[in-house]
Amino acid sequence: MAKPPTSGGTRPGGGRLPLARLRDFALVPAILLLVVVGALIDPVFLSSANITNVLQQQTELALLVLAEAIILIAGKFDLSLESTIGLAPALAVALVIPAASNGLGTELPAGLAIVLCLLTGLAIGAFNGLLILRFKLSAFIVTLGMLIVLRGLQIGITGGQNLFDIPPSVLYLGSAVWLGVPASIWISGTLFVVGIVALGYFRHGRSVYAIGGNTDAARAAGIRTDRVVWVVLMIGGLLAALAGLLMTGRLGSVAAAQGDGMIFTVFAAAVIGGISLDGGKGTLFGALCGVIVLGLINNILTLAGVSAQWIQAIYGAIILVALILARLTSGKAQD
Amino acid sequence: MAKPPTSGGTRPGGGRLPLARLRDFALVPAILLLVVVGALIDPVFLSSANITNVLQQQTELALLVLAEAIILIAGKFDLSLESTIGLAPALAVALVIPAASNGLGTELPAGLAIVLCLLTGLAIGAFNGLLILRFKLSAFIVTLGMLIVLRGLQIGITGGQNLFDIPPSVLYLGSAVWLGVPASIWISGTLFVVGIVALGYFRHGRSVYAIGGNTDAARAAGIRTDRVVWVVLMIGGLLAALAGLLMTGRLGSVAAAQGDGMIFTVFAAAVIGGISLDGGKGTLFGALCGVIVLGLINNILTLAGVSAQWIQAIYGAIILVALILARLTSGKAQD
Amino acid sequence: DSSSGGSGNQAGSGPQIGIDLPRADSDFWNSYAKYVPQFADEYDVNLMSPTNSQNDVSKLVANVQAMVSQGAKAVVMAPQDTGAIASTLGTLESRKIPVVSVDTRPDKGKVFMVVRADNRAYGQKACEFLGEKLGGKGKVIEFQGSLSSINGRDRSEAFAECMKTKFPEITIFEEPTEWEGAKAAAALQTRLAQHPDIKGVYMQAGGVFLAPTLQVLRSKNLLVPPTDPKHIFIVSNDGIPQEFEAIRKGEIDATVSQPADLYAKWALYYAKAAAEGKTFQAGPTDHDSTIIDIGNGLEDQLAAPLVTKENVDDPALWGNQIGK
Amino acid sequence: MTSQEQNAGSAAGIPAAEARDVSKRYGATVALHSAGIAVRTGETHALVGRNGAGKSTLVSILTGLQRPDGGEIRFDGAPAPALADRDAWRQRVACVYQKSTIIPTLTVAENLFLNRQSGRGLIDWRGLRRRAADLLAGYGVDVDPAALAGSLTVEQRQLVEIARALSFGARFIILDEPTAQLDAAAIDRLFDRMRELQSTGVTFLFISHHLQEVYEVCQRVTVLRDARHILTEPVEALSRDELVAAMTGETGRALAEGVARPPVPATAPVVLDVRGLRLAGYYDGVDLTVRAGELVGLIGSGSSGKVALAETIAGLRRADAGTVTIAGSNPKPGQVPAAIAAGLGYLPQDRHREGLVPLLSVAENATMPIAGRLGPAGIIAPARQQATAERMIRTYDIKTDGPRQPVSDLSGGNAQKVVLARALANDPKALVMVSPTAGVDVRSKASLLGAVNEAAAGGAGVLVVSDELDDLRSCDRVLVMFHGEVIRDMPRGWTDADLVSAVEGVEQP
Ligand SMILES: Nc1ncnc2c1ncn2[C@@H]1O[C@H](COP(=O)(O)OP(=O)(O)OP(=O)(O)O)[C@@H](O)[C@H]1O
Ligand SMILES: Nc1ncnc2c1ncn2[C@@H]1O[C@H](COP(=O)(O)OP(=O)(O)OP(=O)(O)O)[C@@H](O)[C@H]1O
Ligand SMILES: [Mg+2]
Ligand SMILES: [Mg+2]
Repeated sequence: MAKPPTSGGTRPGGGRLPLARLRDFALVPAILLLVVVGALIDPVFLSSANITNVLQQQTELALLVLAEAIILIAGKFDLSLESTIGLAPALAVALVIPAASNGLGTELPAGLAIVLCLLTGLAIGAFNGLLILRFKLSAFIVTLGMLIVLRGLQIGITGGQNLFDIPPSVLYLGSAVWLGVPASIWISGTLFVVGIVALGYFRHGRSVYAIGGNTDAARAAGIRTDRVVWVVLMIGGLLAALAGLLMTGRLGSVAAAQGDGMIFTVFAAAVIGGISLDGGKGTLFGALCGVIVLGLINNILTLAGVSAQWIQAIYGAIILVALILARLTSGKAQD
Repeated sequence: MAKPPTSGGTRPGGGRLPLARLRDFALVPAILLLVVVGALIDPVFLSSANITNVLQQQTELALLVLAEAIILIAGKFDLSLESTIGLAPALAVALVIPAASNGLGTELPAGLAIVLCLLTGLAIGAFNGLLILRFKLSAFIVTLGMLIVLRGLQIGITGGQNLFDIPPSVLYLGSAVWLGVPASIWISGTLFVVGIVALGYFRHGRSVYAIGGNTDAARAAGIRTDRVVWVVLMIGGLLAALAGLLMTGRLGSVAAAQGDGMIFTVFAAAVIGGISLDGGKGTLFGALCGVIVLGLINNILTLAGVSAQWIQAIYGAIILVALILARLTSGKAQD
Repeated sequence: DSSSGGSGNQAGSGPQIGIDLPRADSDFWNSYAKYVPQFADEYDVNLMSPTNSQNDVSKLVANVQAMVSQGAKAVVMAPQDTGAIASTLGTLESRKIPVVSVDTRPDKGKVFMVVRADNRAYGQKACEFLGEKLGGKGKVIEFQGSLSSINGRDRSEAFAECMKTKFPEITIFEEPTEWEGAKAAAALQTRLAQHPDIKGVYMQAGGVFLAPTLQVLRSKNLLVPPTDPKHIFIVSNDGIPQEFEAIRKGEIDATVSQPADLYAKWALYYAKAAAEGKTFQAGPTDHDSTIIDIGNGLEDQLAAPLVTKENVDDPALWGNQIGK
Repeated sequence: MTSQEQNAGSAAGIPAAEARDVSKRYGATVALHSAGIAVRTGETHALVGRNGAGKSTLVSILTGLQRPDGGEIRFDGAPAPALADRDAWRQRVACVYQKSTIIPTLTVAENLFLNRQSGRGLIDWRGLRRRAADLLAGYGVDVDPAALAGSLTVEQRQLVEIARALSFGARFIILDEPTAQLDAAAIDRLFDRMRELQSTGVTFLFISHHLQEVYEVCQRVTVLRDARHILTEPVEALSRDELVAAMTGETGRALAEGVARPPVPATAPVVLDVRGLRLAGYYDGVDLTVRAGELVGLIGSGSSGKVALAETIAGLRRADAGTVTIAGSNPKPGQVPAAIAAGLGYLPQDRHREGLVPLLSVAENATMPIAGRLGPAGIIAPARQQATAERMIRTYDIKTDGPRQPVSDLSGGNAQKVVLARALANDPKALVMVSPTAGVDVRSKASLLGAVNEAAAGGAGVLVVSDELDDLRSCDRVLVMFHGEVIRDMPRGWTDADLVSAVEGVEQP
């Protein structure tokens, strides 16, 4: 052999893993720094109430990022998540509430609402999968179209109204508190743990990385690539619907614009967290860190009372810098 | 020879070019169909006033699509165009109007406003290029960040207010009528012709295709790939700024949300028009057809009096179907 | 000339009237949309099918251009972006097509009549109510709309001005929300952690902020009757049925009812009158309001009552009529 | 520089191209360490070395794509032009790179005249196509100038690249592994073309892992090892073994010489049975059997359909008619997992495209088909995966930091061993391998073929699909495919000439 295979020159001979692992923890110092800054700006920052708030406010974003991260790792794309988070609960609620409350008049049993919501998400993911896998369309294009269609459907179904008359079952998950911590935090946290374990230690989870890394190789190695990607897209829709449930419960209504514009933040969080848009790269733990970083920045800007006029520019600039740092520190600085 | 060059099996050996040409005209039947449908729905559709309106309403979108199409052909991505179309005129106007009218207080000569606006667009493109080419960041990521930052900057500069007190020079281009046709139609039309000729018949234009098709090969052929891509990104910013000028002139003010959400439509039009997101493929004529198709659909839905409640869903569904058809007819049905 | 074949539900005879709805994603505007055909019937207006500009001024311009092509003799619109409509108003004026603007007052360009309640009055009324309830001191959080909305800005400015002059000891936290409930909920949570002694909430749009606010307060066990010292006083804005319901339950204390029914009613009335060539003068009207001259036209300033527990069941309120 | 000056230079014995003391580092990797080469005018010079020896790096420096960290490049005795002056470089040196520099979305004509479609002003497309047709005709290349380059075959693309390279007037041409993707007939045509050009005074630098090609077309050879220049000699002064020793730094015979193997008993069970298989456009009516312990070769030209056949057996394609029986069972057609479950091991054609997931570790790549067996309920127990992978690394002598190293860091030969380990991971009863040694240096080739022989000795039935005669030497018999049909079944003892003419479809007397 020409020379020891230490190409890249950044990693010491044997210790391949520690560094790869380290990269997963790349955002931890940033999070610590933000915590210190937050504490300096306002002592309230460290109060358990505030920390709980920050986490709870990020739960829906976290679930969307979880969904998008898995989809990106599989080498695909889903822009329509931001519409699913609104349409899935809207449709479910409209199916169970009376027409007088802007329902569709079907008045199905209220207990079914949660199931209907999750099924809607699943169905959207399945439909995306159908177009992407059977018709071999680009995921970007399909989900861009779906983003517009699904939002339009929500407006059509609800007549553009916010839905207020939400059955308690639908509100429960987003508003309950378990052991002193909001249920939504438990749920998102658990799902992230499940995701991390599944993608790290299960055959099917690893196959998601293989598919994103090289679909042809994965297929030749006996992975049912289409089936796995399809399942991933359906899980994505399911998670977005669950996020919609949590948001509905937290805000007490389904806004007609629920989730509108969120997809940009979802991508920002995923990329800051080290997920590659080329597929096959990044970890869910990193993605979670990305979500937390954005949540902390938001909270600190609010606590610091940054002027409303400049808050968006400052927030954007911080995101841009974070994106650049994430790209530069994640090894190869290549497109 | 191992095999005659008929891989793919769809095209006859020699007549390659005619078919490639035909593909450019793929949308022409769709446009004709829409015209017939429009005329049947309402005779007003064919009135010159209505046709002029449709075209004028699409001029700004057309310029953004022109910019995005060139950037996509070069194998890059620019999401920030939708913010440039607002920020560039806002900044230029704020620099020339008095502080009392929400200006920045610099009160530069009003005659400079157009130049300032175009320079802003150019500078944004150059900055994107710096990050993408010098720092080797992904274009998607950079321009996603810039999308947020530039919108934030506009809100910061204007305090979120619409700017009303627009100098007449800025209003001129978007509102003037030359030879009975709005100036903006002349301008966009001319720029498309310039673009089509430049990309079709000039060496530098062809190098954009070469770069998008295979950057390494283009570099090996002596094309200064970085420089060309940089210029393309700057032209993109410039065109977006010009679109901002036209929109400002047409609407008589710079809205704080000018261009917000437009990027989805821009991509839809470009892709429907046959531009590939993978780079190196598609023509500006096709992109223009995509813009016209969307404009006609919009106009027909309005004239047909489709219910406000469902118009967005219907519009979205039509776009989705158009995207799918565009993908299926554009030869390879592959991602 | 209704023979031009314009589509739509021409209920009545006479000149065609075009109407554009500003958005389909807010309860207030949807209520307005429901009243439009009802009053069109009542006044026998030859109404074209309403278009919707989805809060996008360039769509509004396109819609108006289409209406004019289809033969509209008067146009009712609600330009949410009051500057960007100037050139369109100029075109319409040159074609002698009168315009009735609902809810907003265009900055430039000729209008026949503005039908609008006074948004500054909303902020003022909210401020006075809260100031009084809080006894002139304490902390108040205000959910502003979007900085780019004129109505939002009017409310914010009037609220701030009134607080500064009348209740200088009240601290206000102004939260920009882009009209998003999620942003309001996040801000409320954060502020309550930072300042547990917040005693008042002013939300500029009940349709968007009501449910999230109640949800946050409920989770913090702060939804208590006004007699409880922990009670937080809430003033809302819009007058949708859900707000009335919350007032009855004692969850919020007041709202300013923005008269969606009157907006639709008088907009159509003035549009028809304009198309028929009638004119109006500044001065008091026969329906409890005043017409003022605003330079580029007239404005009928409709009454916007403050609704509290005392008058929440008044059947005249639009929020009590809808859905019945 | 005019050609007269060039000729004057060569007359004085000055090399056509020369690299002196060239060094190049990529991060911590030294790709070239004070290496040099001198190519005499008019000769065909071979450059050989193991994977990663630095050959392609030297090429990119000789063609002005990379700036060396140290050292200098001279053409005909004069210093090389500035890096930015691409046209000047292209007049001195033309290159067909290891990676294709054809732009698939543009026409052949435009590819030929890329970045010089016109002087100034508008491009005359019709004239361009005519010029392209003339150019192609001048080099005897039968390709439609108006065709999209993406629709060409590998060989056609390469010819277009050569024609383009020559059209700049350069008299020095570099070919970096041009034969790696060509079948035997195409290689012969390429060599004919090279000899023709050489007779007109063109100088070649030729890179290949096929040493017999070096002896076939080259006059002198330079060996690189570990980024250093080892030797430059006339080819006839160097035996094959000496050449291999120079490349590997080890002495001793390194080549698999078609190891003698005991004959497979007729009673051995059939592990792979293909009956009447048909796939429209690729092959028709194919029957073949492989017995346990048997090593069967399958050869054919580029359009023979042999790779499609292998892919069908592996479940990557679905046949229109016919059956595939693996170790007695009929897996569901078109399903790779079913084939694997039935006991098939498969080594795909192109390790970069279908073989490896570059970002994943050696362990994960190698254990991919057996991931289900590494723990209960679909769990992958990391310790078991590591242990399995370490055993594979030992068995197949894979040079790596450890099971956790990403395969993208491995050299070509070692990466190929990972793919082989993967194919053998489930102890297959039948093993199908496509081009198992493509682009792998001699040393790695020998150990790869050794591993295949061992698998056969262990009782697996092996089907080796390859154009490389070296891969087929130890086979018990070799099947020849021609235009989608198996036309010959040649037992051991064939001669190279027999086999090559069979592949060409020439009837044997
Ligand atoms: N772009 C690059 N970045 C970093 N290292 C590189 C790069 N290209 C080559 N190398 C390093 O340079 C060394 C020489 O690579 P090179 O491609 O020249 O080998 P080669 O002799 O052409 O091998 P092969 O026979 O496989 O083509 C390799 O070991 C590799 O580590
Ligand atoms: N960009 C790169 N960064 C780091 N190492 C590289 C890079 N490119 C190539 N290498 C290394 O260079 C060596 C050989 O590179 P190369 O890509 O030429 O091999 P290969 O393509 O696998 O082999 P072959 O082309 O002969 O089939 C390997 O060790 C490979 O890991
Ligand atoms: Mg190589
Ligand atoms: Mg090489």
